[in-house]
Amino acid sequence: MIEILSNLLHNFYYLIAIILFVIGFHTMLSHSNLIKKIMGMNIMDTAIFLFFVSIGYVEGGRAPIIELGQDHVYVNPIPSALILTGIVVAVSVTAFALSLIVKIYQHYGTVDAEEIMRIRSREV
Amino acid sequence: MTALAAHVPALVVVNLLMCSYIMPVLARWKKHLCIPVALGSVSFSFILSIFLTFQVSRQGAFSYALGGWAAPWGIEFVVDHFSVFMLLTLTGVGLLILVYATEDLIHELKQDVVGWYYTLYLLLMGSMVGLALTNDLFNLFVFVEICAIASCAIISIKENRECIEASLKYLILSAVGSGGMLLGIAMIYMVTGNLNFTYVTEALPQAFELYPRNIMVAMSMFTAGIGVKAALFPLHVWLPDAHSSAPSPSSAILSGLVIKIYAAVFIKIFLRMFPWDVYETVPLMTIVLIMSSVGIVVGSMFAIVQEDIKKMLAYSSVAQIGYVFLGIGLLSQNGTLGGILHIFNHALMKSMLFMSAGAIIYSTGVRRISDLKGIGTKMPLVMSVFSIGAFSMVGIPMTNGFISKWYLAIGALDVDKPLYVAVILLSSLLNGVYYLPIVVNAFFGEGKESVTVHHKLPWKMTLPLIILASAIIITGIFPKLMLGLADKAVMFLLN
Amino acid sequence: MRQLLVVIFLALIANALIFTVVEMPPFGSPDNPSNNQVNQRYVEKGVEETGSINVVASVIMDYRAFDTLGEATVLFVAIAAALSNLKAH
Amino acid sequence: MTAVLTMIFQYLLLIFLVVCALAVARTRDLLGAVIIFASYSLVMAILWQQLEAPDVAVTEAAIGAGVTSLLFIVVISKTRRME
Amino acid sequence: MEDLILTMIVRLILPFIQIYGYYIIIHGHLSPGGGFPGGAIIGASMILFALAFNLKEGSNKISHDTSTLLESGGAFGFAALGFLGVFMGSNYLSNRAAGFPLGIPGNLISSGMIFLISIFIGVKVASTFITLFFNLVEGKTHD
Repeated sequence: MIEILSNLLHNFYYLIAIILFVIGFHTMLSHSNLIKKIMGMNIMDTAIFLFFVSIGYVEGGRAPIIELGQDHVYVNPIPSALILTGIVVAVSVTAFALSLIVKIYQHYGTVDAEEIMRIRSREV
Repeated sequence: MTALAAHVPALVVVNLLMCSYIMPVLARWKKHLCIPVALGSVSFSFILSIFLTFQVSRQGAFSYALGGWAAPWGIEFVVDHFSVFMLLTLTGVGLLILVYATEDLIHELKQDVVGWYYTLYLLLMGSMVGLALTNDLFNLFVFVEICAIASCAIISIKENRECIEASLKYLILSAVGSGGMLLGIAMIYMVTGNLNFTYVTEALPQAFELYPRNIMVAMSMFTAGIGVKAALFPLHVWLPDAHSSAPSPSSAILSGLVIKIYAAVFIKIFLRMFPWDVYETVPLMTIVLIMSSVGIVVGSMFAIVQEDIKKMLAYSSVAQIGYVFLGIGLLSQNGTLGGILHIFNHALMKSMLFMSAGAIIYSTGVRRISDLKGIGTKMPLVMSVFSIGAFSMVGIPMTNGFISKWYLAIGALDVDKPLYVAVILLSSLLNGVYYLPIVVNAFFGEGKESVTVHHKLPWKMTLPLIILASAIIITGIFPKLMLGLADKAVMFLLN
Repeated sequence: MRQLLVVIFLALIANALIFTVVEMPPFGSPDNPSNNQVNQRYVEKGVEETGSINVVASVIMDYRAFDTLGEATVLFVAIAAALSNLKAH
Repeated sequence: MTAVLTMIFQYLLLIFLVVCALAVARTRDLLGAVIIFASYSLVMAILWQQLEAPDVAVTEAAIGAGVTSLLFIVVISKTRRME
Repeated sequence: MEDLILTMIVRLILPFIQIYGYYIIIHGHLSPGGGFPGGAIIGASMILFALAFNLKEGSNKISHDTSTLLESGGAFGFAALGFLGVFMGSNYLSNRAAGFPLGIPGNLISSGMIFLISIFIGVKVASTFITLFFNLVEGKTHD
């Protein structure tokens, strides 16, 4: 038990990333407001990014900007490079989803998923 | 020429992407060039795929290092039998759908967004071709995202509130799927230190001993993420709305190709990247089998009660994607062969059925199945093509649907799981229940008020239908054509 | 009812993931499997091979430049999607 | 000593992240939620700076906290502010 | 409804924000940053300008034609740059092998293709965010 707890405390970054992932996922699933859903999606994505970046950290390492002629320990540059791409992907999805939400508001007069379902079932 | 020939794997993707980059400029200043450029770039990719097929059959699988950095350092494309099989399917069917779209879109979309449609179409094609070729996990993720956004966008482009709602639902669910995939990639990278499939495969057995939970979480994340995007049964909730409300060419490409490419990604990750002996300890493939067979039956049952023809076809896609996953889950040579063949066969059938449904809607404006009585005499060509597709869906011999079901059944018997043969037979019966009445009613039914044909079909809409229908018959009578390629693909995957 | 199901489902996921965290490679340790020859080469030879002293820049724009092309394409597809959607109505 | 202090600082920031995420989920006022989300992104950027990934930190501060929040605010101004 | 204090402050700080954005773009290979954050900062500064003054003036600063050209040009330029490698006998998107001069590491003009790609991406990102913002703002609220 104590070993599990100490492991969890040592891997605190991973733990928090997982908790954030679950919070974001919950926001996405259970909120009926569409804008809230997109915020939940962003929280979920940033949680994964935090997880990914903390994989690359090395104890006592420096940021991977090389000082020529010096012998330092540098952190792993690959996760940083991948996450740069990931952030842009997340903002692209967000932008498109928001433009869809604007259109939905114009057509239905609401941004609430349950209300939209009600409007649609009334039509049929 | 010989110098350029080495760069064909990159060219086949980049050509589509570059043509899509210039498409907004063309749509603004040189509108008449949009269609020729789009058609030209897709057919150029088709020619290049044929070239790659010959190259692979001559010299075996080869890889292309992008940026000149060899495998673990850079991104690499691998051209093998499976990827050229996917390439041929994608570019061939995609070209025919594009020919159909050039005429259909004038009727379905506003004039000023047609240019954007071609942009999105080319981006979708480019990302799918990239998915078929790439051998790098993160590159795969980037292409998956392009594919997801582009496929949502070609639904929401229609001016219709159902489309926007369906598109947003699809986008949110596929964002969840992408998140799951990225978490899976993070887990794999964490324990193997590589992103390239080949190197991950090498490092996995050792990693599985040290960190089994990581690998298990990664596997379930990949299954859930790809399952959402490929509409594997309990995760299919977005598909019927999205595929039925979209413009007809979008429905054709979404149902025919996009969900198939995710199945191909599933094959790449689970049959090529993970070593097969993992499945002896992890019951993943059993879960996939159960999900897919329930999907086959339930999807067919939902399709029976639909009144809208496109909605019926969409539910039928839920059932048919189950066949592909059934073939993967059987983990036998013939089963995998059947699954891979069904990717090609269903791409032909479903895109043709959606296009003929679109042609019916284009000329008569009728969407309800009960109103289609007696349409066979008005539109004999479209309805006979539709009948060929329907027969192939049911799996009547002489059509290609029969071939893939045959191999799936043999594969199920090979690994001693006769239950799944029963599932296949039951589903063929159910397919017959909802497809054959349409055909019978169309030719022999007497409608109360007969349907009127408003528009005559232009040749650009009938030509793809005829080509696809004859392809279904030809590959049904001479199965050796695609079977040879698919067989080599399976042999490659088994290694 | 639906809320309860969602909470149970999320609790299961969280449980599985947190138990994974316990077994993960320790945070920040230089002996982790992710610190292998790939990133050593990037750090050691990156300056010489790409001429950029920021290794992250040399990874995203040279070693893995195709990812960045894909990333630019994602931005492009996002704007094409948003504009086609906003202009269509 | 400084190492311990940095560690405590990082752990506090991580807990702050969880609090922010919960607040985003609970707040009924969408504009408030966006502002909390922007501060969440900024704290995330600081953490990435702590993890020696300055490139990601700069990008997150510019795109995650800046542009994303801007887009959210535009959309909220065009729709409803309360949930 | 132009606010005097707001417009004055924006006039004062706008050049600095823009210079910071350009700095981040062109120093992408020397310091943290690169095309993406730099482009986002420039885009955000233009949006700030548009918000502080009336929206009309801001959207006039960059017309639809220009933004279309910039977006397509940024991405197309990047993809076309890769073909130089093909013609120089190396693979697509290669840097040193394609004959780009690497220069002395640490100098501003160095690292060949990385420098050029940063600029293309900066242009693309900035124009993308500006276009997205204005299109979201301009769309009619009610039919």
